[in-house]
Amino acid sequence: MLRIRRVEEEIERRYNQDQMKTPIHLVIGQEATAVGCCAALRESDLLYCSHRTHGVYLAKGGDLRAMLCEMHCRVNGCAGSRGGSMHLIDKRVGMAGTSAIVGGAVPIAVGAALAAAMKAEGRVVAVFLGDATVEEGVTSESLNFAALKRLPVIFFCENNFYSVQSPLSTRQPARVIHEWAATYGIAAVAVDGVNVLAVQSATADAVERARTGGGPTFIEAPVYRFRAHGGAGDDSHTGYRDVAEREAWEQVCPIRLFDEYLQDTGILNASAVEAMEQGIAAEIDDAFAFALASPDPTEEDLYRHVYAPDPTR
Amino acid sequence: MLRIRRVEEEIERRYNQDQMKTPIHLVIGQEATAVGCCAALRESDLLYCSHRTHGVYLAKGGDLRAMLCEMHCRVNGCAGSRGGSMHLIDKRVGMAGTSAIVGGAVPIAVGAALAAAMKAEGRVVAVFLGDATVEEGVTSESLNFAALKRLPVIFFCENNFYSVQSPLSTRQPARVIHEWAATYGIAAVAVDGVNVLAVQSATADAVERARTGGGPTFIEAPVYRFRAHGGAGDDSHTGYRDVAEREAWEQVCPIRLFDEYLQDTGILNASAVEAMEQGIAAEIDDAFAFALASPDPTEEDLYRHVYAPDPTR
Amino acid sequence: MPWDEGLVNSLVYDRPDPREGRVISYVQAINEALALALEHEPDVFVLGQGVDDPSAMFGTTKGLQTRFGPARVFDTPLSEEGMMGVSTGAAMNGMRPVFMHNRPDFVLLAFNQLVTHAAKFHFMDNGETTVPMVVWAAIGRGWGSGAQHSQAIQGMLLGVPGLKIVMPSTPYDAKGLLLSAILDDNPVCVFEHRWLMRKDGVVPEGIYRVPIGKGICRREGRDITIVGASHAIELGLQAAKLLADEGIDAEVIDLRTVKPMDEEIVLASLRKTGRIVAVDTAWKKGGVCAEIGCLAAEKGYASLKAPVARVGLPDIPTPAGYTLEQFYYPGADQIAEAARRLVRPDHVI
Amino acid sequence: MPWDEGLVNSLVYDRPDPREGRVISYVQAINEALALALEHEPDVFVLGQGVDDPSAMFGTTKGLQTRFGPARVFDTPLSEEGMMGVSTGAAMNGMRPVFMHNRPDFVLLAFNQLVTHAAKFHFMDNGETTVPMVVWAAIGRGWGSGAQHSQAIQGMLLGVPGLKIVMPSTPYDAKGLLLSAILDDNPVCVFEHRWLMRKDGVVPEGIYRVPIGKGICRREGRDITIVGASHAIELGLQAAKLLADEGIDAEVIDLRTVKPMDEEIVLASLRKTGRIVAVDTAWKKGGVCAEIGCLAAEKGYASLKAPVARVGLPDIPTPAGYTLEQFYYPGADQIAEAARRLVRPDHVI
Ligand SMILES: Cc1ncc(C[n+]2csc(CCOP(=O)(O)OP(=O)(O)O)c2C)c(N)n1
Ligand SMILES: Cc1ncc(C[n+]2csc(CCOP(=O)(O)OP(=O)(O)O)c2C)c(N)n1
Ligand SMILES: [Mg+2]
Ligand SMILES: [Mg+2]
Repeated sequence: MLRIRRVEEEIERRYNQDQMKTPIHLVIGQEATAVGCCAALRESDLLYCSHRTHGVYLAKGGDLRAMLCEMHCRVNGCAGSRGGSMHLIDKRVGMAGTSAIVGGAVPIAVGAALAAAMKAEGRVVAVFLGDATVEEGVTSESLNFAALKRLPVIFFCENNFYSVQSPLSTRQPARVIHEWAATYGIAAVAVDGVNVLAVQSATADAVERARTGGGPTFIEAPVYRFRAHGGAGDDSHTGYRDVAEREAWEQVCPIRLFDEYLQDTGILNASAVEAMEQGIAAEIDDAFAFALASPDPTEEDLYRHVYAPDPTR
Repeated sequence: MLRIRRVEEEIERRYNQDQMKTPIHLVIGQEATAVGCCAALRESDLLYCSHRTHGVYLAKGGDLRAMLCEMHCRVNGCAGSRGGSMHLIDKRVGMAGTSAIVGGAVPIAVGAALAAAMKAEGRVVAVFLGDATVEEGVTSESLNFAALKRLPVIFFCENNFYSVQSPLSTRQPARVIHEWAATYGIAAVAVDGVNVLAVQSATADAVERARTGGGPTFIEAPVYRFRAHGGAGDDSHTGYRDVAEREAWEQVCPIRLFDEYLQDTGILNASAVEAMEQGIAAEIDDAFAFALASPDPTEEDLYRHVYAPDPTR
Repeated sequence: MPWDEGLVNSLVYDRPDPREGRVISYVQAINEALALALEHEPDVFVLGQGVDDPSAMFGTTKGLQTRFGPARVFDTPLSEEGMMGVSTGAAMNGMRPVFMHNRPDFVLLAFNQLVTHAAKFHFMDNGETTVPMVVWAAIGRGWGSGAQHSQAIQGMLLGVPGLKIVMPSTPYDAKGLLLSAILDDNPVCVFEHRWLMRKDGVVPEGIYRVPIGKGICRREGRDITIVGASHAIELGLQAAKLLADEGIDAEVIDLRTVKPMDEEIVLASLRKTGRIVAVDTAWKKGGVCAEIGCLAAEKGYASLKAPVARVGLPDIPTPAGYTLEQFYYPGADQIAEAARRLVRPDHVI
Repeated sequence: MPWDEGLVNSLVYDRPDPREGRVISYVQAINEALALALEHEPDVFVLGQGVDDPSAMFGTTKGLQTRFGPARVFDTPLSEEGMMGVSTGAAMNGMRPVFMHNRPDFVLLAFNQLVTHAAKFHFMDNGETTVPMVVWAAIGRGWGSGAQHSQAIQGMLLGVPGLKIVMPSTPYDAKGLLLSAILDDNPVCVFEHRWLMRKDGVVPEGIYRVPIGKGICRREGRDITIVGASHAIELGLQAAKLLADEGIDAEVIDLRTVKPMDEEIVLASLRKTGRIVAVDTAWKKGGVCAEIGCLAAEKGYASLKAPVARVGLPDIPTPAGYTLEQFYYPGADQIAEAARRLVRPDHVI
């Protein structure tokens, strides 16, 4: 979590220097969901998500250098500068795909789970979706099919109460999202999204269920993004949400909570944290330097991979 | 109900003469839903539906001659031979629109309800949908928006357990459809779909709710179609459903049940029924004769109404 | 028999010569391609509404579930967008789904997944992902189903990078192109035509592939080129016969695939004839006709001896009624008339 | 300021002459059209994701909710297909919805409602229903959002009977065409372009309408016709300037509406110049470029002195990265080069 936070803070700090010509959607404040979930997955399990990619990419084990190269539009970016920040992938570690279309990744993840089931790979697929993603009809269709076929998929819903600058109340009637999911005959639970251990444990239950043929799980985790929907900095001052609301959530920062827990229980001490911070800082420096020194794509790169070649040739 | 049954029986009897060059989707066995629902609506209330149009069209007060003209591809058909059997409309009586696309009419009905609310017309909108229609994501989206805005719309779900020849079990996990609808914060009820009075009363409750600003209602009514999904005759022999299943449902034929009730309670007697039958038969004869004597469209008709004219000209 | 089935059965096609090989119907050819793919490629699976029901997707999927089991041949919920996404996700993870639709209209519900996901992932993923999937649908004509059940959508998809679009016109091609589509590592739309389904043809047994992206000359001619695909080619060949009686020698080019389009075969024919009629089963505005016509003027200008002509649907939604349909759909006559006007500009009807 | 906003702000446009009238920006022109429609037409309402949020759909909806209330200007759930259906249903029942989208890509989720419902009901209902609605979306360019957020979809919709498609290129047109679209009794797609939004122009106050279906000559010229709409016309005018320096006199025809297309203005220009370059903000295969090119060869053949040329996007998904975008998007140079080749075929670069 700390690593994700520090990486994003550095991205944010540098963003207005205009060297990362890519949209960004920071997860600052929402690190526990990504980390808790991925902690319960194996490397061979697959993860899909939407536009808000940074957290899950790193939590799933994605390569930081490749990520920053992508964000700097370099040819050695994790998607060759063709995907951008909304499309961070690292197949090696099961960071399997993302879609910039809200809801787009949801049925795709179900399809990946279908493939895993057909191939009997014992693989579990998780997909991150936001509260607004629930409004897309395709999410219903995906839940229905996953439940019907009892597929090994985990729908991880980060409910941060907003879609861009639109509050839940302008988009959904008052109701409980995971109770809706439960009517598809899916195991559905709520979990405290700022408590990384709770997230890890809820996900582990879901993974166990999926791996043993028990079918899909829907996990709803209330969280809060401390920054604007997109771009650097907070935008609460524009008036769509209360600054006080954000400040209240900042009191339950997932990283501070976990830090306190670890230090209280003696698992970690201040100097260990300091060492961590130094390690992370060094890694971040290296990765930015690497990205900035990396080559731009050329015109020839543009023409590559429009079609996959004929496998028989 | 009797009139709908007799009209469809005559359509069925004549269908293979190939004078009605239009697909048909009979409602034989499902008359109580259309009739019970429409009995609770005013003429100025609107009704939308999908491909299975005959029952609601007639129950809402649609013109039989215009219907049969449409089915015979005549220019004076209710849609000028441009809509066909899946697109029976009669705006005069609030038979407002249908879609041959499953789920297509659902958000349109919600939009009609939005218009009614905006214009404060005190109008209620009902939309018929099948069990399979629930699987289309747009149905979820429609429920969500209708609930959010508390629109005066009634989702009337005829659950006949099949989509064409596909049973529910290959399409949905085991669950209760109206319980799913309830999680949108919508009043949701089940009603015996072969009991016309029960349907009428459930709809009346929903109409009352809608008209008094109480928002949408979802009504689920189990029913059974005695005939094939499309075309004339039954197709149970092809093996996708049990003949015994159909026969069991035929025991609860909505028309016979209501007939028995009316005669038992002395509201109707045999000779009154006989008079009804005669009146209906005469009307049907007249309407078929009218349709067969009606003119075909001409080539000029084809070019009409591609665009609505500029209203300022 | 329902009237629309009867109509399809009553269509008259050239009888193939059984001495040239085994004769089967178009529907059987598709069925055979699916069965062979399922048999030889463990990653292939077939899904779609009613693929396992008694009517078996016009008969094309008949017997497949019994033979290959419900895990590999299965019915789906009524969730076109969702199932397109499921197919895409499965294709991205080692499977080869064949997702079948009764009507192209239903594919419109899934354009977001098809156009913005399936077609783009290989590029967006820098080549790391392939999306080997087939989206199959049957274009209707003369079935009275009207505007919402009779659309042909190849024109809408022609501009979508990353997609391939296949439109067979013979039983031989229906099998060979479908096999190529299934074995291709890209998303391929296969658009069939309802009116070709009872056509018989000589079809070899076993696996063979008709290459995607290559057209074929169906009839050589000197005076004019008729070019298109699918049922429009059937009509084009009928038109060529009519024209032959009048001394006009038409060449008929079957594109087989409209994307990627075999530009060279069109231009080569145009060099020979100097005149071109673009034909399509869809609307003539935009789409395949426009692309062919533009191609002729762009890369074949030097050969053009007359205006290009196009024969497709007028800019009108499909009417439901039988009589209106007769005015709506062009037939061989309209193609012949278009050709006549180009070859004999002074000709008056 | 984020880099992409900065990019849009840094674009340089001709400065309008304030002596010719009131100068406002393109975004303000749209905002004014919406406000006037809401003020004068009680049936108009505006909906879309975030139309009431601080960024206000690129500023186009700024202040509208405050002024006209949340019943007439409102945010929607993330349900593009559903809300397209809701708009259609409201339009069929006396309202005039204006449904706004940040990106055309999101309209793809709603093709079933737009193409198979909104565009067809007037015809299917034998004229008894009208569907007066506007579907508005802004085409992106150079915002690093890649293949899934940068599509231009006018070409996909060109063949759809019953639809109209409007693509303004100036602040004056943005207002006048949007008002025409709102007052039209048919579903009208209005596709804006992100890169035009900071352009200033002379825009009259009050309601006026720019007619749908009529193009306009933006620059007279003798040697070649450049024809298209929206931002492609901006580039076309820049190209015409480059060409003028070389003694090539280009005529620039702004279609304003790509459907219905003003064929006569294209053909009249072609009769004068004999040469044509079709330009579009979308892919050049299929779509608007192909339709224009085909039209020239079909109805303008007698005037054609050279091949037709088209300048649009290559058959490749949109890349996300800035460097790749530079190779991907054509600019004025490419249009000028295409024109040069036609006017001076012996010219070598
Ligand atoms: C289909 C679609 N509609 C709209 C958008 C624009 N958009 C991008 S992110 C976003 C917010 C999604 O909210 P949510 O799912 O709650 O995720 P969050 O951003 O809160 O993490 C929206 C509306 C989109 N990308 N795709
Ligand atoms: C989007 C779409 N998919 C598929 C079809 C083909 N189709 C026509 S009716 C039908 C069955 C619908 O079942 P249901 O909603 O339960 O209604 P029922 O026919 O049982 O009354 C299907 C699949 C269609 N018309 N539209
Ligand atoms: Mg959210
Ligand atoms: Mg049903």
